[in-house]
Amino acid sequence: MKIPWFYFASPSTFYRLAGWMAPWFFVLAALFGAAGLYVGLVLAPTDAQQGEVYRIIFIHVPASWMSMFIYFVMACYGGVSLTFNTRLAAMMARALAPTGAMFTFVALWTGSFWGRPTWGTYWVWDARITSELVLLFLYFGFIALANAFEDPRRGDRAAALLALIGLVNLPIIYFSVVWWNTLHQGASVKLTGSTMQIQMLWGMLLMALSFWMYSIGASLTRVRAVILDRERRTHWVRALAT
Amino acid sequence: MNVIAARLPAPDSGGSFSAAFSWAFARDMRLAIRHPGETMLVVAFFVLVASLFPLGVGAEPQLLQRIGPGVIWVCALLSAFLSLPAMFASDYADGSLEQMSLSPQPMPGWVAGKIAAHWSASGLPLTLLSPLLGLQYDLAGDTLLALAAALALGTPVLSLLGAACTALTLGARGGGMLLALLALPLFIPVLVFGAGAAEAQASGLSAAPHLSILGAGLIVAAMALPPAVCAAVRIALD
Amino acid sequence: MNVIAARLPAPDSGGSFSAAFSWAFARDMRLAIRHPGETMLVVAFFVLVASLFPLGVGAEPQLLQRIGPGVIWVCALLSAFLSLPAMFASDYADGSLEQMSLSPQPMPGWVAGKIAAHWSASGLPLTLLSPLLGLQYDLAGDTLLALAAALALGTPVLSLLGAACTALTLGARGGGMLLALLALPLFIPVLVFGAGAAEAQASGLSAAPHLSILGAGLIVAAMALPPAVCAAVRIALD
Amino acid sequence: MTARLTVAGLAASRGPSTLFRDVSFEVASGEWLAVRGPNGSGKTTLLRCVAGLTRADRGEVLWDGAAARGDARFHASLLYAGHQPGIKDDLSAEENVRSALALRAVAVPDGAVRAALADVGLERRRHLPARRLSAGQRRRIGLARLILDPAALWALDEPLTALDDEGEGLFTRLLERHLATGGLAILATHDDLAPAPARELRIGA
Amino acid sequence: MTARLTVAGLAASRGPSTLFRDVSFEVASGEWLAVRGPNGSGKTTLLRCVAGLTRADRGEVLWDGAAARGDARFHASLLYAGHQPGIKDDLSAEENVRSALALRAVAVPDGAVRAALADVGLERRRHLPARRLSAGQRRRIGLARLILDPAALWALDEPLTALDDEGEGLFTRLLERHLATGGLAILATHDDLAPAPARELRIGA
Ligand code: HEM
Ligand SMILES: Nc1ncnc2c1ncn2[C@@H]1O[C@H](COP(=O)(O)OP(=O)(O)OP(=O)(O)O)[C@@H](O)[C@H]1O
Ligand SMILES: Nc1ncnc2c1ncn2[C@@H]1O[C@H](COP(=O)(O)OP(=O)(O)OP(=O)(O)O)[C@@H](O)[C@H]1O
Ligand SMILES: [Mg+2]
Ligand SMILES: [Mg+2]
Repeated sequence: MKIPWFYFASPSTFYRLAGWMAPWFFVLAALFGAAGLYVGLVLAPTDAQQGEVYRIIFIHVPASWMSMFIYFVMACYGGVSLTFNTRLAAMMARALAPTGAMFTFVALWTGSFWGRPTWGTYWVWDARITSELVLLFLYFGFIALANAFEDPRRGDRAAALLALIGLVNLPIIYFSVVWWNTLHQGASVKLTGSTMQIQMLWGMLLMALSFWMYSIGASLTRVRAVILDRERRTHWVRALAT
Repeated sequence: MNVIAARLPAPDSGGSFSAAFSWAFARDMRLAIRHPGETMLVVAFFVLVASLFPLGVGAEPQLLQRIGPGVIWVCALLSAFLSLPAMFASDYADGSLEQMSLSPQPMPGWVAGKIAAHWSASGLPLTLLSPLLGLQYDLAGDTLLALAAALALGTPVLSLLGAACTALTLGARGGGMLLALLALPLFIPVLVFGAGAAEAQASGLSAAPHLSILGAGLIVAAMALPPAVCAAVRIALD
Repeated sequence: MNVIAARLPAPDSGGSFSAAFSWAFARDMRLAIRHPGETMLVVAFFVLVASLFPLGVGAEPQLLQRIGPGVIWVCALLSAFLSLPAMFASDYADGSLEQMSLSPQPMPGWVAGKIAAHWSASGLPLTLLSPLLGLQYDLAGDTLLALAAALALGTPVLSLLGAACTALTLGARGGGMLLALLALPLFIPVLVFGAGAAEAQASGLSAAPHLSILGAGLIVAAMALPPAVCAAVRIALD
Repeated sequence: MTARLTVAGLAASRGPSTLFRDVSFEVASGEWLAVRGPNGSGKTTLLRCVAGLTRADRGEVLWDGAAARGDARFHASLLYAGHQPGIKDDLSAEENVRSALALRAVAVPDGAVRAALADVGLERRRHLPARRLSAGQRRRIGLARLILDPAALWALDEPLTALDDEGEGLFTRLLERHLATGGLAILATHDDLAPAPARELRIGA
Repeated sequence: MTARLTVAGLAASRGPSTLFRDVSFEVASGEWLAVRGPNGSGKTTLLRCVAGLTRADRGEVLWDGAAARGDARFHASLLYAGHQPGIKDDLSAEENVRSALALRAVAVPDGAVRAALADVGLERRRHLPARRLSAGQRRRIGLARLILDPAALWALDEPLTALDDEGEGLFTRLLERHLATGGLAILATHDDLAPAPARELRIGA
């Protein structure tokens, strides 16, 4: 137990640490968000076929990315908590889930909202869209399972395991556009050069950064609540109360 | 009190994977087909739900043809789902699961055995029956073939995924609904590829890509999930 | 040991129908929504299954429109079915059912209460949700209305029929599958008229005849089935 | 209050084998009957017949002279607890007791339930779902019922199961009070209780 | 054969409350340990920790000096029976015993199972599904297991539950034989057994 990492992994210290860090991430989120919106709504040119509607992309794509990325991180925390039986990692996983679910929902919402003008319908049972829906249910399942036991530690373990199993879904979401000829359009952002306007790219990236920062801030704030609830019988929490 | 006098030799240091597997498989199969009538139940149920559909949807041939594979797959999915509790929940309730996990038999062995039993009692009969049901929806011969093949590859995956989910929900509140919330989303990809195979075939394309993906999925699931199930069971008993 | 000294007055000669009803209703509802999360489970499940079918079937809007009502009805059917065991089976296993049938409360009262609770936990939320799901399958406004009305009339019948079937299968082996075999066929007529209502509406005819048939069915079921359930419970406990 | 349970010529069989035939006895206020017999002799079956759960092959059960089966007054004054005492895992100890009382239409002064749970040593755990309770603690929920429920006739199947010595003492005190206040009881049990039974009924070999 | 179970500094907590902390004891061949304590004191939890079902907060369990948890040799020589002894309602008494033995990889001479069932008084009912058996008869299936299973270490939770006097006598004889033939046992129980325990472990208040 000498390693400082374990020191920070002790709930009481991490509680303070999180409380100190969270605001800064929200600030960063706001800054990136402002920049992203400026680039996306002002600098980026109007799209040839779609007109202004396409600007949904600046919410839609970053949200979609985060929905998958957060799940990945959550699963990693789950894995850590299972292997090393660390309480904090499990709490972080719990804290991430609602944010992830939120972004998944936003991706679905903006997507279907976008679908109306472009595909002429709010909803199609297209593979990517469906697998994204599955992702939403995986988040729900995670939250439900984590709270389905009287003993929170058991909830942690079970939910962590579920998160790991659910990882299968991520590649399906991501590559679905490749595997099936879907209505949904394929990846236009590729490491090897992008097919889209440079401003659009920047806008999306900035928004993604902003969402990312927001997620960290939100999960840190939430994990403090989880810690308090979990440790409510310990001395240091009692000390906080008084 | 003859026996009480005697004492047996100590057991050899514990069973092998295959021993555990066959023990669990035999036991669960016996429990499943405890009474002749019940062997028919899964099948009956399957046929039933499959025939619910045309009724609900209203029966034009071409429409039926169109939705046939999907419906049959959904049935496979549901009957796999409905027979899930039998896999772990009852053993958990009456303490059998403790006995198994404390036995010298290796856990992966009997877990695999239970999963295999679940498949043989739910997925297998459905696969064998599917051609008949397909005829109900008058599907073409090659489509039937593709359908059966897809089921043969897909239903084991359902059993594997289902096992993981029931094991996770052991002792949880919310019972069946929670299980549904966990399992059905995981089933969806299987459904997509499974139904896709038959439909591709029906629309003149080859079912091969879907089938190969299902096969790959099966291999991955068979490798990855049993350990996960073991972990879940240990968590449940803790 | 303060309390032990005291002794309470004897109970009045036993409860009324309404007392029994509200007791059972309150109890089962509490058990159903024991924890906030679980209220969402039924809903989640419903949405989930509703999204399974189109997936299996493949996704052309007009096709979806066509099968929408049928699918939603099948979902209603399934989630009514899934929550059946909660109605009697668990109470039978842990002895609560004995307690109830030995209580001074009139049996029809608490049986009705349990059925009502089952409906409020399965049928009701589905009825309220159905318009949303209908939108997913983009059904027209009046069709949605007809669908909701049909569900409002039909789902209670499902709960009543389901109650009779679970009560009959109490203590029988074969569990879920046997229940499925008994219940689902009985559900079919409800499904037919229920889905029929929405389809009639969709195809420009009036849903009224279907709805009135459902209504009649509901009245008959509400009259005839509770006594049958009571009888079945007594048999199960004997 | 005074009451009387009369059982005349009761006979029951399970599957092939007859468990007992013409069992007759009487229990009056202040008395309790011990039903004894080896495992599988039919004690539980007898209790269920008396309670009216199982239909006996022959014989009758009278409560204050009137046929008991299905009689509202009998049900109002009967408290039956079998091997499975009907405790809901998802409900807390307190909720379990309350709903059991409500079911029997017993109104208790508020605070009484909590006091009773304190008496049986569950006060600190009264909000824990019964699933989390130990075997004995679950049985103690039943004891709390006995404290609060004014039923005149107890029909209890092995009431001491899983109870520790303190719990046994508690139960005997409860039984004494019950008899003293004019109650009667039929207990199927393998061990001996402090207040000697007025009568013993041996069934089976 | 000689064996030794060593438990050192075991501590377990459930939910908020600590049940016991640094419990240490040793049991050697021919000895048995009685785990006593009021309801809810943690006897079951202790047994589960020893068996390796529940993960203890602290402390270690050694079997012949080697860490027990997950060790094949330990599992081969452990026979654990909790409050729920894992009897399948749908299987007959005989099938239950056989499958339990097969699970523990114990091979028995044919006729042995039937003889054992006769010893516990279930011979006539050995083909009846366990669901149809009485409370005590179900427990007796467990006794038949004890007769046939050569496991060196018994960890039994309230083994006398629902047994009549004859059944208790049978169990004590079995325990005596078990100890005489070099077995050891940990029993959580509320009542006193004929062969006095080598050691008593009191947990809880
Ligand atoms: C509910 C409906 C929808 C869902 C669930 C959804 C989901 C997703 C997901 C998960 C991604 C990120 C994956 C990736 O970057 O490869 C994504 C990206 C994207 N989506 Fe959607 N989408 C939906 C509807 C739409 C619609 C209607 C459009 C426009 C016609 C659209 C256009 C895009 C674009 C352009 C990208 C970025 C692709 C890239 O650059 O990689 N999406 N969507
Ligand atoms: N369907 C059946 N077929 C054959 N025998 C049956 C059937 N149902 C019950 N029995 C037998 O009837 C008897 C019922 O016994 P009961 O439960 O009343 O015994 P008990 O005196 O309560 O025993 P215990 O002391 O173990 O509780 C048992 O011997 C059981 O085997
Ligand atoms: N999640 C939980 N939260 C709080 N307390 C718990 C939880 N789970 C178990 N307990 C408590 O831990 C204890 C477990 O006791 P255990 O079952 O080991 O008791 P026992 O000694 O076997 O009792 P008995 O003699 O009744 O069998 C009980 O007091 C129970 O209330
Ligand atoms: Mg009995
Ligand atoms: Mg215990």
